[in-house]
Order: sequence, then structure tokens, then C-alpha cells
Amino acid sequence: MMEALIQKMRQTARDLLAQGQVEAVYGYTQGSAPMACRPFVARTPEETDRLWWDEFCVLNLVNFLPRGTEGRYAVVAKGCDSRNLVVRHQERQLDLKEQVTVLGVPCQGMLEPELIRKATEGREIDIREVRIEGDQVKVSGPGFELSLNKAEVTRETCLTCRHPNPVVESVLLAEKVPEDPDRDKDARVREVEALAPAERQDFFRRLFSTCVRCYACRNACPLCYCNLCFVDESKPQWLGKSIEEADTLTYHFLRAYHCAGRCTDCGACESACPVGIPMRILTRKLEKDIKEAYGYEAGLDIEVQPPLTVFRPDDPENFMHE
Amino acid sequence: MSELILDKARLGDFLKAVAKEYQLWTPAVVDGVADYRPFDPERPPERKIRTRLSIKRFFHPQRENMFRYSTDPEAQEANVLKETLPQGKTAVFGVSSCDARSVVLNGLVFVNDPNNPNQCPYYQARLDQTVLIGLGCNEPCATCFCHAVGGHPCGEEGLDLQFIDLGEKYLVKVLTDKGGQVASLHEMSPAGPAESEAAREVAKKARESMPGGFKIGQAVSQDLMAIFNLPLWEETAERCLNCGVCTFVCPTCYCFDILDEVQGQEGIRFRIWDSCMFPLYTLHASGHNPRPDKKERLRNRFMHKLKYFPDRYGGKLSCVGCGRCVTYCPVNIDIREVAARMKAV
Amino acid sequence: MIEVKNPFRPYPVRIDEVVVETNDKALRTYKLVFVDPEDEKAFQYQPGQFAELSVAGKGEIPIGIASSPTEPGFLLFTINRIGLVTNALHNMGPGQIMGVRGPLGNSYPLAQMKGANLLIIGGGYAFTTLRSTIVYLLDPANRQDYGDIHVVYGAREPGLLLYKAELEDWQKRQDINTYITVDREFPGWTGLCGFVPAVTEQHCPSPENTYALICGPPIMIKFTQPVLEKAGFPPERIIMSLENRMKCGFGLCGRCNVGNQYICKDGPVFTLAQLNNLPREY
Amino acid sequence: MFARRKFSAAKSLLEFMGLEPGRVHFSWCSSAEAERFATLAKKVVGEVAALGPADYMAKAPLDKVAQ
Repeated sequence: MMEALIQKMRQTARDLLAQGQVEAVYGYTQGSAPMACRPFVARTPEETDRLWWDEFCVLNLVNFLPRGTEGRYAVVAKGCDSRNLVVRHQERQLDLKEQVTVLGVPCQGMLEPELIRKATEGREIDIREVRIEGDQVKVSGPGFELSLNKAEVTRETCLTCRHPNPVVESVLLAEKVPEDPDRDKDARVREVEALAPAERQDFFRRLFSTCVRCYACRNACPLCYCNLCFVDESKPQWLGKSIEEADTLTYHFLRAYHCAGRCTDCGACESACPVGIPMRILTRKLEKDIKEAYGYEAGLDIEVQPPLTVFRPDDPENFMHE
Repeated sequence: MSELILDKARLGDFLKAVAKEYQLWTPAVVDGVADYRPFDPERPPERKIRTRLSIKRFFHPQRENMFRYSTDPEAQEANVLKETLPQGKTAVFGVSSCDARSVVLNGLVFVNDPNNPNQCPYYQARLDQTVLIGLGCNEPCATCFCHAVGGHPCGEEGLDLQFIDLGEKYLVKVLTDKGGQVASLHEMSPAGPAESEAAREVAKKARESMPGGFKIGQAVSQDLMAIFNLPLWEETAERCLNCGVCTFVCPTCYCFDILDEVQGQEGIRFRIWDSCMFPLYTLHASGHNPRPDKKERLRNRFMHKLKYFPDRYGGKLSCVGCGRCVTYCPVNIDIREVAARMKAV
Repeated sequence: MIEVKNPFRPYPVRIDEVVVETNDKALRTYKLVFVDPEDEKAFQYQPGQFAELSVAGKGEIPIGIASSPTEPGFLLFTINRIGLVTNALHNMGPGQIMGVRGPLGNSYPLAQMKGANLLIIGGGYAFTTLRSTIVYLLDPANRQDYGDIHVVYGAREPGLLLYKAELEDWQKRQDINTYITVDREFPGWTGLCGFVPAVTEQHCPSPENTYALICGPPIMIKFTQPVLEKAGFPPERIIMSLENRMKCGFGLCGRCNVGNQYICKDGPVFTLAQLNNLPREY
Repeated sequence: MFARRKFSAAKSLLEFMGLEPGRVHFSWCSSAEAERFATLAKKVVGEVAALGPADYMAKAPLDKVAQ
């Protein structure tokens, strides 16, 4: 199936470039290590032979697209990625109808390299080979061989995904997959909500205790396209730059908050983190709140106004002081 | 240099003895993430563990407090900065040879540059107070390449003591006086000729198991501007996120920023790790940025490691081949590949 | 344990005097006196070097030393109000304590230039280390070591010229040819009008045995360089002072590099010949 | 008015992260309501002060970060 998808991806990309319908195709190519896929831009029909797809193509390619409405291009997108195209369109960062050809991948669930790294318990630099055999993922290196259940190392966002098929008009590279729009995305959030405030403090202190402030989570995010991030402002400086706990927590609070009502839960932030912090819990909480308050999920429809850009006179006010 | 033998079953006892005299750190896995942690006597490390972050932090911590001061105009010596040097003896066990070598390479910049009259007292203090206990690599890993940058899987540079895994026991090499003091904290027997030979054999096999032929230093062209102008940079930058993963996991990336923080009228000046990937790193107060885009920033990182640093420090590369950047870069920018392409046409 | 001098530690200095230099009040010259005379002895500098000025609680900023080693007892720094530290400095006055760390970087090659003529070209507020150099050269102990001295200095308008009293003195002297210019006609201004490159071209001395020292905004350097090359100055005798963002000031923190050279340690003074072989990352 | 929605999201996320509820306050106040502003500000300061110093998401004292 993967083979057929890759062939169709390459053929479609080649045709689009050869016929001059697009100037570039944003896809992936194979990396130099197991589980390493690279974002790759094909600009000539010949380069399309390097396009690739496998279970580890987890970064969101919308993050790599040029900003603005100049140029025409194609981009490989799963359900979540396609929703980010919608968000960028809503935010006037691209023109989805005129500019973008979507090479849609109905998503069967992606594997998370970070979960496999964690499963090796500190042997990830040693990983020589990762093979998928049925519902097992075989991970091996000098002196070890692990057999992991596929479900254990599937991305949490994929296990709870409601929209695996592209939500916009696209050239589908495979058959659509069945969808369950009622899947529970909020189990982890509810677990944390159920904790006492002091326990939640401990939970988040521990969660972010290993953060090194490398900003990979921000830079991998297709929503984070500001010319100058609040983190980098120096006149005035909004946020302390050290890894002191308050600064780190504030950074993660603000980063997540800036994604409120916009996050499609593509999971690129978590996949990019070099120390394996599951920081999606924050964006999930925001999207849960927004779904409950306004019945909105980000990036499903370019015609709908995002909820944090509009208001209704009867919006809840129970947070108000008086 | 003496060679001693420690039974593997006694490793925990040895480390407990060390922990009485030193603040001891060992690699440990918590929630699946391997890193250096304070030694847990209940869980001595039983195998080679490769930590996500390097030992850089023991010499150049992510935050190093440098000065204290008072801005209270009534205070004695108001606004005068008082040095705060790090205190306390530290020992680190389980250090890979690549990591240990990074301490020497960074030391060239901080304390051992013959062309720089200024030395860093903070780095020096930590060098003086820290003992590194190595654990050789019997089996080099998939993405590491110490041999291609002048190192060895069982190299001794930068270490005070080195453990070589001989199966049931460790051969313990005493490499410095500081290492000798640590070794004397627990009883060990002298190694016999057969054991020394076995250790040499382990090191030889480890080295031979690494792919041959590839030397990064030779891959890099000599002409600075010719490499600088290669199309490689634009091509590679296209997927670069410009995050700080590579610089922060890298043992030899040492750039830092200096900041002040004040609470009330008490202030502190400290340095923190910085990254050449960040726009603020080079931004002028006027708004001009000499490295305005990710292409220039990514280029500077590789040029620094593989060209500028060798130009300044007798051909030594600012890379120890630990493989962390290859493994953790979210977009798989592979320094081995970049180096190979830095050979100008 | 070896006792290492801490090169990050600023010497405490007292602000002795603050002079507002320009009509827009954005530039002020600070006269600083060492709190400890021993520190002054340790602070041996040459024209062209810079120092990190330190304000506790705000940070540090690299600034060229405007005074000359021939003026003992104090240091001068002319500071443009632009960032956090310089804003804080502009709110400080005589009597207050701050810090100075240095001297840092190399200097103009004064020893090498002995016996030669000098063409000194400056623009805007980048005239500080050139002032240091001119004061040094005009000192009776040094003047006979050098040939003719020509100075071209320009600003957008008369009110933005630095060191106005000294400029007038120099214009009266016989042992230095001073050409002060403003970009365009200005009420009350009777001196030269025109951009620095054009004035340089009009008054350019023979390149024979002459060094050109340039310090100014990038646009001025960009248009002055071809003038000098056309006049026949070889790149080895065109000398420039660069700046980049800096923190440590002595080659550790990384950021100010231009190719394999650190502006803070190997510079800030470079010849055009050196810069021709380096990336233009400044 | 859509600021109201943003405030609501911010407050909810801060409290989710464990910040005590009494530390985040929002109110509307027009520029013409000087007295109301003063009363509100006093009330908020009083309520926050009553909770004591924060040790979460607040800068640690310098002594704690000093070596």
C-alpha cells in the first residue's frame, strides 16, 4: 500500500511540475537514520523521484510553506495538515483555492519516533533498524532487539484522531479511511483536570522540568509564523530567557495560548522535542474548552470564522471578576 | 598510569563510596528519557546509557551565575559586581569518550587558548572541581562517528578515570591524580597482563567495528569563501527549523548570552546557553542583522564547527561525533552529509 | 588552584561628567573615573579599542573608547541612546557608579603607521575611536612620528556633529587638515556641504605612503571604499573598524564572528585586504 | 468584545496548569469609570495579597537560583 502511495505521489508531483501547474511540491524524502524523514521540496520533475512516504513522516509540511499569496505549489497533507492549510487560509497567510494543490494522504495513524526512542530506554542513538511487521514494530541495535506493539508507539494524536482524511479538496493518494467524528480526544485532559490544583502544579513542574528552551516545539508548529515571537522580543523583554521554572512554564503557557482555537493537534511540537516532553496536553485543554464553549474545531471549514476572532453578546462571562 | 580491576557486582559499592565525597551524577533513564541524574544508590547504572544531553552542563551549565550586586544606593558598594564562583566537588560516572573529549575542545576556547590572554574563571573552577569517570564504548552506535573527527570509542582524552567493560568486571584506568584519588575510595585489585590485553582488545574491536575511510576534517575544503558560497547552505536551510536542538544537545556548542535580572534591589548577572540558530543572537540594536535568515545561521553553525574552529585551533574540529544532532534534529540535518558536501567543487 | 583574573568583572567607575553632544540629545559623552586607582593602571589601552560598559541590573554594551591614552585620569565614551543599557545610561548622571570592562579588541596599527601620512574618515556618531586616534596623534609626544594628517568628518546636519569645540580647534591648527561637512545646506552653516565620500574625493591626499582609517555607518563605508580604491589606496592600507552584537568581548560567547575572525578579539580594526577574504556578515 | 473569549481561554489554561483561581482577575472598566477602577484595583490587590506570595509560575527568589 505504501509503495502504491509513493508511486502515485511521485507521478502526480511529476505531472504537476511538468505541466507547469505548480512551481514546487512540498513533500518528504528519506533521511539518513532509522525513522528520520526529511521535509523536501521538489522543483523539477526529476526531483520527484526523491519523494517519500512512511509511518514516520510526522512533521507538518504546512510549516515549511512560503508565506503570502505568491506562487503556486503542491503540498502533501494528512487530515491534520490539511486543516492547517485551512487555518492559514483563514488567517490570510495563503490562498488555498488559488494557490495550493493538496496531495492528500488519508491517514492510517502515524508512528511516533519519540515513543520508540523512549521504549529503547536510552539506546536511541544505537538504533540500527526499525521494521514494521504486521502489528509489531521491531527495533534493533547492537545488543538489543525490541518488539513493540504498533499501538504502543502510534502517536496519541492519531489514536484519538477524528479527521484522518484531508478536509479540503485534494488529489487523494490512497483510498479514504473510515472516520469516527466522536472519538474521545480529551481523556488525558480530563485526568489532569481531575487533579487538585497543587497536584496539577506538580504535574506541570515535572512535565517541563527537562525543557531546555530550544524552541523546537514553536519552530515546528505551522501556527507559529510571527515575524518576531514574544520570546525573542528584547525591547521590552517579556519573558526571562533562562531555564528557571517560572520562565519555562510561562513560555509553555504562552506558546500554547497563542495556538488557542487554531490548533489541529498535528503533534509536530511533540515530535520535534529533543527531550520528549508531551506538551500537547496544553493545546488539547484549550481546544477542549473551545469545543465545549463554541462547538468549534480548528481548520475544518474555510468559510467559518474562528471563534476567538468573533463574539456573541451572550458569550459566557463566568470568569469575570464582577 | 595504573590499571585496576573492579568486579561489576561491586560497582554500586564503588559509586556509593564516591558519592560520599562528591556530588555524583550517573546516566539514568526516567520516563524513557536518558540523562545524567543525581546518583541513586538503589539503582546503579547497569549498562552503557547514552544520555540525551551531554556532559557540557557540568562545565558550562545552561545557566551559570556570575555576579551578585545590590542596586540599593544606600548599600555598601552599590552597583559593584561581586564574583560568584561555583563551589563543590562533582563526579560524573559513565561518561562516553566523545563527551569527555568535548571538555578538552571547549577548554581550548574557555581556558587554554594560547592566543587569548583572557580565561574563563567559571569554566576553570568547574574543571578543577569535577572528576570524569569514563565508560568506554564496546559497541559504537549507528549515528556516531568519533573516529571520523579525531576521537576513539575508548579514547581517554579529558577523563580522569576510565572503565572498560570486560564482561564480568571492569578494567579501571587511572589517568590523572584526581582519578587516582577517586579510585582509592574503594578497594580495587591491580590488573594483570591478560586483563590489560583484554581491554586493549575491546578498544581495538570497537574501533574496527566503525565504518572506515571517512574523515570529516579531510572532507572540508581549505578555502573559506569557496565553502561559504556553496549552494549547499540554501538547500539545507530549506528544511531547517532554526530551533536550538542541535546546539543544545551538542557537547561542543558553547555559545552563551549574558543577562542581568533584578528582584527588588538585589541583582544577578548570569550567562545562559545561546544558539547561533536564534535571530537574537546576532541582532544589532539598530535592527540590522548580519545573519538575517536561517540560511546564514545554519551555515555559520557548520562553518564554525568544521572550518572556523579548526582554523583557530590547529585543525581540531569542534565536533566529537557523538551523533546526538543526527538523532534529535527534527528534520534530520546530518552533519556527516553536510561535511561531505563542504568539499568545494 | 590557579588564581584567574575574571575578565567578566567590570571595574567600578564613577560618572564624573556628562556632556550632551548633539541637538537631538541622543548622544552624550560620559567622562568616567576609576574608583580604584589600581584599576586605572591595569586599564592600558590604545586608540581603536573598546570596552564593555556595565550597568548593574541592565547589562553591558560594547562602546569604542573616545578618550586617548594621552589623556590620563579618565575615560570618555560617547553613547547613542538606542537600547536597554544605553537608555539606562542616559538616565544616569555625575556621581553614580557603573562598570567598565576592558580594554577589549585590537587597536589602529599606530606603530605600523609611523612615518606615514594619514587620512581619517568618519561619519555620524562613529567618530569616537577616531577622536581617540586624532588626540593621540596630535599629542606633542607623537605628532612628529607621523606625516600629514587629513580628517574628513561629516554628519547629517551641524547639530549632529560630535566634539564640536575640538573640531573648531583642529580646524585652526596647522598640523592637521580638517574637512568638516554636513550632508546638505543648513541655516547658519558656513562650512562644507556634501556627503563624506564626495568630500573625500575632493580633498583626497596622494595615496603614496598614506593610510586611510574609516569608521562610519555602513552606507558611508560602502560609497567611500570605491573612492579610496580609485584614488589608488591599496586594500592593505584601507583600515576599518567594524561592529557586531557582542556579549563577552574577548572571543568566547561566539556571536560576533565574521568568518573565522571575532570582531571583539581579532578586531574591531581590520584592513580591507583582510575583509576581502571574509564573509560580509557585519 | 472577542477579548472576552480570549480572557476566558487564558484563565482556564492558567488554572489548568495549577495557578490558584484567585490570582487571575478580569473586569471591564471604561476610561470614564475612574472610581470603579480604583475600587476594583484595591479589591483585586487585597484578594491576591490575601493568598500570600506565589511560588508557582512566579520568579524564584535570587537566593534560590544562586549557586
